[in-house]
Amino acid sequence: MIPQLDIFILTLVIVCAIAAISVKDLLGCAILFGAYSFMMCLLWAIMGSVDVAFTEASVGAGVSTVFFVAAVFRTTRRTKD
Amino acid sequence: MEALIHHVVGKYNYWLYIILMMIGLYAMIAKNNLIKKLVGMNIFQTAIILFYVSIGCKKGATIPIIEEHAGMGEHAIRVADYINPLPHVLMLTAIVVSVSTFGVALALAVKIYQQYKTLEEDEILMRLREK
Amino acid sequence: MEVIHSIRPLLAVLVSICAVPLIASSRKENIREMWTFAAAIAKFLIVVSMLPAVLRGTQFSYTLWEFLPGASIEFKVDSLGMLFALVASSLWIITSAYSIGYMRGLKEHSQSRYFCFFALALSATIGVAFSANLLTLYLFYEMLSLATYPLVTHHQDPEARQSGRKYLTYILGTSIGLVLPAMLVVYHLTGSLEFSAHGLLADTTSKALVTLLLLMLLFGFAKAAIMPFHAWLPAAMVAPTPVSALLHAVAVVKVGVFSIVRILTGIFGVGILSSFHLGTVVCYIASFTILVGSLIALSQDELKRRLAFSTISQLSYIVLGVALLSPKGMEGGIVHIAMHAFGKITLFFCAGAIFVGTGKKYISEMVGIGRRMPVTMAAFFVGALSVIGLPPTGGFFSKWYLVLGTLEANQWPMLVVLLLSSLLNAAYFLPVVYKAFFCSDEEALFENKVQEGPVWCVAPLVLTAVISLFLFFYPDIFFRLAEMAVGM
Amino acid sequence: MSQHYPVLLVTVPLLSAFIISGLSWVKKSLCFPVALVALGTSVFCAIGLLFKVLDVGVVEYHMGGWMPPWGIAYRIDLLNALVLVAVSSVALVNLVAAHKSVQRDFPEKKGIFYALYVLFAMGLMGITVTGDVFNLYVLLEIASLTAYALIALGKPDRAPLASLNYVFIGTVGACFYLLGIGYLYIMTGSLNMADIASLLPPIYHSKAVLVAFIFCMVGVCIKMAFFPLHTWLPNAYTYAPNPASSVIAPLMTKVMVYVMIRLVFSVFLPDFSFHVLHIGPALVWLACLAIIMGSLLALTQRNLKKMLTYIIVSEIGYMVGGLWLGNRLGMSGAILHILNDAIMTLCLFLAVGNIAYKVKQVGFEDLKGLFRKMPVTMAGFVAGALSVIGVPPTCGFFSKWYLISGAIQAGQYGFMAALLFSSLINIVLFFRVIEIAYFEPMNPLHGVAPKRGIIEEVPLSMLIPLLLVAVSLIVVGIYSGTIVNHIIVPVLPKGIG
Amino acid sequence: MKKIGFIIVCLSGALLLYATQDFPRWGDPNSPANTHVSPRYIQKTLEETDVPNAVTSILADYRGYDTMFETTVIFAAGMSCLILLRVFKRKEEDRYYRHISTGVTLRVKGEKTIPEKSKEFERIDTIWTPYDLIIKTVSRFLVPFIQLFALYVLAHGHESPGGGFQGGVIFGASFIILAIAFDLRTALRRFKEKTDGLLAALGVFIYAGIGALCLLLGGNFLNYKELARIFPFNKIEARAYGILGIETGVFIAVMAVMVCIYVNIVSEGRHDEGL
Repeated sequence: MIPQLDIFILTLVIVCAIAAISVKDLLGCAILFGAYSFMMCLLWAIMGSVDVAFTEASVGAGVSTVFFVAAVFRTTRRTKD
Repeated sequence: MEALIHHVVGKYNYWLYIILMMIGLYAMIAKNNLIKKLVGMNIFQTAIILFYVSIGCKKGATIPIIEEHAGMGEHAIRVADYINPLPHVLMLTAIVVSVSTFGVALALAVKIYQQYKTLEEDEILMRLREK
Repeated sequence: MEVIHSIRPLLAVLVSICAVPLIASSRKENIREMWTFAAAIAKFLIVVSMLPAVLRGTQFSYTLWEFLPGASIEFKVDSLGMLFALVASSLWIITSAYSIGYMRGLKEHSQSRYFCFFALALSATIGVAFSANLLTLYLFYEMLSLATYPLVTHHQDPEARQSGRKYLTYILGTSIGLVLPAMLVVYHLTGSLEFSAHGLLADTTSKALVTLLLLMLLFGFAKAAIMPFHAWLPAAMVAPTPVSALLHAVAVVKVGVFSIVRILTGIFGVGILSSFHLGTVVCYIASFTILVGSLIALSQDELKRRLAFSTISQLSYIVLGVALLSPKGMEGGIVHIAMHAFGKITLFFCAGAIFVGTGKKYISEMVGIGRRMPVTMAAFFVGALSVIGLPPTGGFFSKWYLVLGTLEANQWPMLVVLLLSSLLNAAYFLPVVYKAFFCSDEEALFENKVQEGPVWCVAPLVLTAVISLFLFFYPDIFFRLAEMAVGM
Repeated sequence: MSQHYPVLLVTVPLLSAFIISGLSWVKKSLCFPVALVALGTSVFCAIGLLFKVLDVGVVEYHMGGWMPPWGIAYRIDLLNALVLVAVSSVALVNLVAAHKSVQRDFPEKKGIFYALYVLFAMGLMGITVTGDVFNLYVLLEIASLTAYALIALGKPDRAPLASLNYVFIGTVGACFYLLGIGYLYIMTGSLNMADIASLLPPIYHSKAVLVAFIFCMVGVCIKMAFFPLHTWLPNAYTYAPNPASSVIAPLMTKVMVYVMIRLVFSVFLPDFSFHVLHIGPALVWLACLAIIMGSLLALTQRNLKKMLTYIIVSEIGYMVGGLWLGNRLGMSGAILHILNDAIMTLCLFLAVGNIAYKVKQVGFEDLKGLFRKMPVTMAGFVAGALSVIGVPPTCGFFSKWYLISGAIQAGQYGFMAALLFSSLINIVLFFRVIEIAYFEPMNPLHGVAPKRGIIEEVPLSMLIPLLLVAVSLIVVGIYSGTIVNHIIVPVLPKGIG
Repeated sequence: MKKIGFIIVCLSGALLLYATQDFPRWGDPNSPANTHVSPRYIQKTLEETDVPNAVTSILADYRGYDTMFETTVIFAAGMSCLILLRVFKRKEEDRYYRHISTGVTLRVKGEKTIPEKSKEFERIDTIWTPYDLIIKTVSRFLVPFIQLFALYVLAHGHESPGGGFQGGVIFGASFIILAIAFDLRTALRRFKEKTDGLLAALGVFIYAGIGALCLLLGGNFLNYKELARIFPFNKIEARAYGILGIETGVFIAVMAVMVCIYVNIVSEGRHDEGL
């Protein structure tokens, strides 16, 4: 694996995480959270754990984002922090 | 100094999982919005998964799918060629657990919203105090 | 001495527990009281059936359950326990008769509950009397405290609530806060809780530890109402009079004293107490209680409260007697358990009879009551004599032995205390009797026609009064038991 | 067949949970009997297992026929067997008692309710029986997840919030545990308890092992609501529906205490826990704090159920303190108290459930005159109360006996004082309740016999379990000597004073 | 709160960093984790289970017991969402219909309805009314392929990444796409709630059932070797086929549960209107 790429993605993951918990809109939070999961999935693919990456791609980036959006749709986008 | 560099290079993604985990923990403690807490919780869990996955890594090894033609018998199969599969299995389970918790927690959040029409913890507590 | 393994002690304890469901389930009053009497008499007979053997120096023992080596649920009938059991079980019969008269006379509510818990309390008392080790004693002690709570709070009114609260706080608080740790420390030190003839802690060297344990146990058994843990007793006088009579003149308080006697003889033992001069400490604590109790009693106008304070001081006689550590004194103290029981219960019965007959509670209202209820007041006079310790009543002997004990242990201060308190007793009892009989017509509150209380009330108190007199002439059996108890 | 008891114990409820949830779409009335049969089977297996272990010693079971450490293995000694019996029978008894109120409160959801209930019990039994640290984590998550759902079914205004807080804190706890075993895995490369225990001693002084220990313990402490981390418990248990709370409250925390004991005994050996790092006294002092604070907080409550939850917090202090006294007596007391406290808590919560079935609310002012209204229930309640206070011959007295003797032997008089203090506070707590139920409304017609026919008790299916438990309080108390000598003392590890 | 949180976070972070010093270097092939237990899996998976993908063989065989409970966790989550959100007795609220040819929207009060399968009216949601031909058509075309891919992932779990779990999620996602592109009612008409619940139970039941079957055949729980007694293949293949069987169970359960959770959250358990 290429350490540069590795580090690049690690930074992206952290950026996404911080963004996801600091954005002031829950729908945006949902999307950023999906992005975070996807970056994480890439990271794991790089580390060679393909099954985990596959699962994360289908679950973390896929279904749980959908659940998230559905919940936001049923509740509210508003958040104070 | 040399040792430090060596140390950093050797351990950096252990450190990064720690940073991620702390981000998640901080969100769970300090955030006021229930859904945000939930996101923090998920980040926390994924950080742990990252930790486990990094345990399993081996330099210069490939994914743990054994080629058929490598032939039977342990002489043909060199362990160092394949990444340690056990942590992956554990983490499949952990991912499933996290998504299950996520689903249940979202359901609870929806119920709470039905009751209080808000997801901000302090506002909810204020409502409760009024009652 | 030989030991007979027999189930009889267990039966003596269980018989009244078994009566509880029958009492609770029986619809008709008469059937209910029939069961009470059956249980009481059965208990008395079982106890008596063991008497001859005990007098012969035999011991009955029965191990119900051993849950730790040295700490088991075990019964042992020795002379001391026999004496106490004899008193309690015989008085239960009389008191049942009395309570029938009293409860029906006042049309009290929920009498079934009353009789059930009465029976429970009695089996707990017998259990304490027959317990062979500290654990068993503690078990039945707690059982007694809880069983008497509904009796004390029988009226279920705010006053009963207050005094019930006080009762539990004092009794349970001390037993859990002081006795339990002390018991565990003893178990940790000696690996056993059996009462042994010359004391479990006999070979303990640390005086500080022994003193601490002694004080914890002495005050821990707050049923003995040693000051400053006495306040529950006057408070508990809100209970119906038969309860006060049996539980606060006989069962509860005597259980407390009995426990203290047990630990002084069985856990610490005469040897270590005298070698560390701890007997004297206990003596001073007791004599303080004696004097202060009597003085407070002087100032009480409500008859039952006066009796309560007199009880407090009388109980400490027993502690004092045993703490003198001289054979005569211990004998006197132990016998005093019986003598005081008969005398004091007579007095309580009288107070109750007066309340039923006239509704009067206060001494100032009883001027000339002798004209109305001569029999009752005569019995009252006898009881008073017995408690003061004047012939011809049984009380005389116990006090006489106590005095001899002080001389034997040449504890002059204690002698002074005894005589002083006797004077005080006379001072707070005799005026009542005097005013009841000899007063001029104009200050008499009752017209001159005899009208006693219900016969169910009067008969028992006459009986107990007669017994107190009788004990003056035939006190032998109790003294035999006491001698054996001291001798062992 | 008997060699399959360990797995049947877990899988029979598991399979029947799926059958129940299927039946809930087809024929609801069958759900309850199936659940009954399933839990009955596991009680049977648990008791059979207990006797087998008493007979032949440690029983092992290898899932899929793979030898540990490659496969997952069950390892049952007397400790698990004892806790298993407690867990399964508590779950069964409470199931019977819950039937009526589930019927009344969730008529169309009862099928799924029973499925979750059985899954919860299954998860706890699995935690108790397993010998693999990761398997323990998965089962822990099953138990917690079902518990979240069951709790959230309570009063709609409070329960979901309480449950969500429980989700957050509980997940953190489980994750800490997961992290801890991750550290163990990176240092030893194994997940099987016995294997880890055999690999650890050479690296006892490694920092990673220390941190692993810390994280496992913190995670378990969060899950068992040990004092500073107890904040989720009172609300969650108070607002849970009674049929659920009366199984969660007795079992969840106790099983977590078991996990702590198991980790100390079988993973990080006592050698490490007590001799390499000397945290015993510190934890005992924390336990004292837990006991005292729990009692004091309970004093401030005006709601019966909430008061009981705080009492649970202080009871947890008993067990943790007893364990960390580090001598045989204290540990025996702690293990015995797992059993006793499960029974006592069950008794009290069943009584509360019965009261709530008739009176709806369990605030103090709602309890007036209950002794006249439902005497049998209150009798059961008093029995439980006496056991918590620690009056002989109820079982509470005997575990307290062992704990205090342990404290004396270890010279930890602070712990002894805390125990006595909490007993005294318990007297106040319970007799306050009893007074209200006994004196109010003050009987205005004093001196007149009470009218008949004001007694209205709950149905027998709720009454009989309560009485059963109340009696078992005494029976267990009487036999506690036997239990300690024959079951608990043999499992205490060697080298403990 | 923020401060306390920050302090706690810093403390535990420092603790973790402190511990990393004793870790073996990242990716070190000789770390205990890589040398103690796992080598056996890599070396023996082919000859013992005939499954080249070590992850799958561990997941479903060596540590299959964990996976059973993992599936149970999913199942429990589905049931929890169901019991938490589902409202069975619905109060009739107004419904909205669109006249297809003109696009006029009308509101029908109370419980009066227009039959679902009427030609000129279609029911629409109150809040969210997707009416986009492209999306509908594309998703209608896409769904079969997604499902096919899901089945492929399931079947090839032995040789390639993936397996029952991932396949199930994808298969469930296909229904979710349907529900989003059209509306909830259309999806639920294709996939009834009762079927859903039964499938969820069935899936996990298959898993545990196979385990119990091995038990009945005399082996230990989940010991697929025993299947060779009743099925026509040798012990090694028996493991492979056993793995396939339980993967199928996982597939069904996960698929059903995903749909269940989504449907209940998006419609607050009323099952009529959704995203």
